[in-house]
Amino acid sequence: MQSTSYSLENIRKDFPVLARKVRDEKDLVYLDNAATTQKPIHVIDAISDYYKNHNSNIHRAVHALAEESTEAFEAVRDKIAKFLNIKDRQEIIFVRGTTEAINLVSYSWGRENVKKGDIVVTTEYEHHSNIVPWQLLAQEVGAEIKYIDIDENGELILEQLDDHLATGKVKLVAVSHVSNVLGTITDVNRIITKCKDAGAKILIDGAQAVPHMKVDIDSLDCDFYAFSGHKMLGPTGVGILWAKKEHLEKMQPFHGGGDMIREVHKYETTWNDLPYKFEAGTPNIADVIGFAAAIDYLSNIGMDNVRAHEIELTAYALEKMKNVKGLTIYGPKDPQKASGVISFNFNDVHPHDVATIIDKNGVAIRSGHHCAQVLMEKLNVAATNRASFYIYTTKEEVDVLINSLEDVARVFKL
Amino acid sequence: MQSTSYSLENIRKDFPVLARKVRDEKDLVYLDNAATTQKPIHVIDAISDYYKNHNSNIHRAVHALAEESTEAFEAVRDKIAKFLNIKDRQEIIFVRGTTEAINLVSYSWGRENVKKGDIVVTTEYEHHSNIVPWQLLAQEVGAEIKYIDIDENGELILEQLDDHLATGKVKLVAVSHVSNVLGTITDVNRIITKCKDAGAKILIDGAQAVPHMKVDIDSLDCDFYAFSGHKMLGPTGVGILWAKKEHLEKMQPFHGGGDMIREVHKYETTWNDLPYKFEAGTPNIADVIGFAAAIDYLSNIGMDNVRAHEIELTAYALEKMKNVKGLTIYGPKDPQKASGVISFNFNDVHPHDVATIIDKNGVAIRSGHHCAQVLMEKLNVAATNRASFYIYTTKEEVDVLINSLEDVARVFKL
Amino acid sequence: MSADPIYTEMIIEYSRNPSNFGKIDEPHIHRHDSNPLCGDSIDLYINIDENKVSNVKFDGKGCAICMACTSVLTEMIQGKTLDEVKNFQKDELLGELGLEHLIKTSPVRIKCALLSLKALKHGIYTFFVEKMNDTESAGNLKEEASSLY
Amino acid sequence: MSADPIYTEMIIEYSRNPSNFGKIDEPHIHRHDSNPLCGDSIDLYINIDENKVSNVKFDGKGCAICMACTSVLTEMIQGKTLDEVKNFQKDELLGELGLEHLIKTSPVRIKCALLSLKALKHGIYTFFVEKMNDTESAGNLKEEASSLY
Ligand SMILES: Cc1ncc(COP(=O)(O)O)c(C=O)c1O
Ligand SMILES: Cc1ncc(COP(=O)(O)O)c(C=O)c1O
Repeated sequence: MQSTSYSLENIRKDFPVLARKVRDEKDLVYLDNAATTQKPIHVIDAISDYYKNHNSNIHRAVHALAEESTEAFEAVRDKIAKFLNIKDRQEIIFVRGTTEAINLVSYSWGRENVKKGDIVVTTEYEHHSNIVPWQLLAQEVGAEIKYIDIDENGELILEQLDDHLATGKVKLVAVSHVSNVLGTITDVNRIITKCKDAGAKILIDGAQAVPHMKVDIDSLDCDFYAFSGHKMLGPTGVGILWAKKEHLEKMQPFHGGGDMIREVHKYETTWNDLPYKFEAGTPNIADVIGFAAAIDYLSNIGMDNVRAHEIELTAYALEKMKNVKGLTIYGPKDPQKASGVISFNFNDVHPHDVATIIDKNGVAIRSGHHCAQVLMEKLNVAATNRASFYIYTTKEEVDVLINSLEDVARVFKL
Repeated sequence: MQSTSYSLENIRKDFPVLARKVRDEKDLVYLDNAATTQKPIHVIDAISDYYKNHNSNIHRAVHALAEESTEAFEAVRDKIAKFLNIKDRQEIIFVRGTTEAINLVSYSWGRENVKKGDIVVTTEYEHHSNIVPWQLLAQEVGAEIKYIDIDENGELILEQLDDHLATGKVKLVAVSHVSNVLGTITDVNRIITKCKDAGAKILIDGAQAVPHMKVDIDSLDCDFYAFSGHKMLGPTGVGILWAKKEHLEKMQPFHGGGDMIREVHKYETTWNDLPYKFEAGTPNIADVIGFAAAIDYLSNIGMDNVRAHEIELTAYALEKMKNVKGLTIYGPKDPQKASGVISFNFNDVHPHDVATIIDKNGVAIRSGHHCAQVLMEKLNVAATNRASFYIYTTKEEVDVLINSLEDVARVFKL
Repeated sequence: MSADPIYTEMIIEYSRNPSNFGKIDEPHIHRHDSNPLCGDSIDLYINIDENKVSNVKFDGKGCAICMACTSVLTEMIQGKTLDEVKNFQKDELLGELGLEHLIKTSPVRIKCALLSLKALKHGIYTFFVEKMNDTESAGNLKEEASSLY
Repeated sequence: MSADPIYTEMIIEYSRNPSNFGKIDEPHIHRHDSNPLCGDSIDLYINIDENKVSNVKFDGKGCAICMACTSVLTEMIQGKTLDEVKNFQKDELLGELGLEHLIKTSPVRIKCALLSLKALKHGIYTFFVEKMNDTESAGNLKEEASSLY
């Protein structure tokens, strides 16, 4: 089945794990892509090749392997700059993932710029990674957290942001570009304009955006942007913090150690240039290099095609789900307004039980709070089921998911 | 050539990169193992296998791949516990490397326990990773850093520790188990006894110890122990912090985010059990699993054999180097007192120039300050050359290194 | 479809109609616990009279496994002495519902099954230490609770 | 062994006997810079008279490449106008010593070669801004310096 302008069949062949049989020889139907995506052979081979042929520590030594490794590593920074339209490669910092990126900002920028009585605004649909670091900060310095609530369509009520900003105390607005539970695409442009007018800084958690749509950081013009490689075909252990140079220059370092220093003396130390000032210690070299293969892979497909495929699949799934009795769907019902994520509950059956039962058919969805307990509280549920799609997901797989709900109905005698 | 009780020849076959030719078809002579070691095919294959057959996010989902991945990931904790004789697996925290491990302690334990006027003791032969985090802490809270100096043999003058402890103000002694420049093995048992008597806590930077000798954390009985996987055959991006549970329980979390929480509410949050409280966000799952293969590989050889091989090689190299005119060797001359690391300078030739010239013969050594500028200042040099050995290093390779110095002499007309 | 090894009639029945569901006002023991991985969340309430469990209730939200196991747990400890409750083992609980296999087959779902037992052990520990001032009887119940997952 | 593409006679000679090695007391421009990766570390001192470089010295510790390049740099800017110095390009410097190939062949050693040029650009920038209050002439020298590696 070819559902978009690229060949789904060819793509699926690039992902070895999609050939896996699980639970008594069932075909794997992997619909947990918002948690982490699968990896094409290109990424897997890039990592192996690095270890088999080039492996060395980077930046300091002059020998052949060190030069090859350093060059390959630094080239990834340029590739990311191009992929996201970042004008200055020195603004790109390698971290472990979105979580570390946000914590870096919360420690190095937050501790300096957020004071007693100040406000950090976040939203009801944030991932814990974009709530807890601000709670820790607020607790430490005596600041306050304020939320932007969501409406019944799972969209942010932006008037509340106006109210918060009107206090004049907002130092930072931290918001996800795409909700990992509802799929809602945040109107970041409007938020950024509002924040600029009010003099508040803005951090965008792009963990669910960069993998699924074209993101142009230069034209966004926010202050901080964070995302994870493992949610976009890349290896685990690689994430990116992008931040405006004017902030990075003023910020204190986060971790102290090798590579981030210029000169260390017994009692004082000076910092290295950007981006190294924020990259202490041996980085995750092999996986950063593997991540480059993921960016190449997505670039070849084209992010517009990635998005088009997800819209098509989501529309298809939503249409089919309409006919299933007892299904509650959370978030936008318009596929244009959301990425390829559908959260739902099925009658009174707990999502954990749904997931366990359909797992027998090889269907891998996520059930639980999705690291978004504030949102669960808002939706007044303990948990939801979440099916999330990616470039290799087919309509047939969506069918298997929906048919599997019949087994749930049978087991629970619905 | 079989230099120890294991077969060097067989071991070398397990490391694909050792077959590499560099710079005009020269055999690679990799003597930069203190920076990072090469990886056996077992480790490379373990990572590939994970991505090809199991890849999933961990801990939360109930589907087949998530269960397999979670089980494989958590089994590594047990393996590490066994390898280092750690009694409680909850005390093992996965981080990116030694640098992150030390910074975690400096933020989560340090900010709470080190106050104005308190002292943190470190040493003249520390890596920047075990100096800069304490400088940052000291600056923030108004504490002081004190050093244990080294003597002319490159060993710590432990009487100075007594003097520091006698002030009654020492909260922490942070010391490396093995110097990454001199190879000196620190008498950690004596230091720990002294610290216990004085009520000071002790952090050991084991980055250069765990890869090279048997380490028994239970019998050491220090407070914190840190090391990196990539210096012991493992992938980049994996490190371990071990800490006594009594500390971990009392410490505030470091990074906030997914997995480290128990319940998140809008304005307050409770923490997950250990070790998860300190593992926020998606960990470097694939590489943690790859690291297990490294531990298996080292366990099969036996750490006593690893150590014996390094002693033999170091003795051999030191003996040969005696006869080279113009060579200055830093650190212990007794191979029993050091790990397989030799730092040297050659006449008046800058180490960078030495390294560049011998690199033409395929010899990869490190030249520079080795992230130990305080030590460079002490030795009164800008930099040194450092050759560091590992399980696959042969005497023939040591010969190539020493013969290459003749080229340096020729170029510099010595 | 062959008989499901987890979702037996009994478990489905308990999940729909949990035993001892409710709350005790001012109980002698109250313990809240939750599963950080999935969000199951329960409150366990116990009254002790003459060293025996005289009343036990729970409320909260959870999956079928969690609800069934908690129900069975409350049934099994009703009327038991503190000592018996203290020594109550997970195998007894799992056995009652035919879920022993979860220990091996599902590292994730076993946590749903044992959440109430964890809360129980912690609750008894706190009771010994705080209400009875008896750390000796409390023993290593806390560690035992923690080690349940 | 074929002629070494880096370690020419000239470079070895300069490394042993650097030009303009020394210090100027109270110079108009003083810039310290170091290479965080290898520890090369130099101080560049410049005096300006009638808008020209009237005196230039350096001291510090570095490898042969760093010492040779810094020597040649000091020779080349001696007597030049501020404008000429401002526009001085890395190719001129590297060309003088036959090291242009380093840009391609050695991302690490190129930093040794350009450390002095970086210090120079930074120094001139600071001179314009702080001593002459002339941010216009300073232009983007600072960015240029940073981008040298
Ligand atoms: C003694 C010592 N400590 C700390 C480190 C830092 O380790 P990493 O770069 O893996 O964080 C190293 C290695 O570079 C080291 O040799
Ligand atoms: C919106 C959002 N933010 C942050 C994260 C955290 O990313 P990571 O676990 O890679 O740090 C995730 C994914 O788990 C996410 O979906």
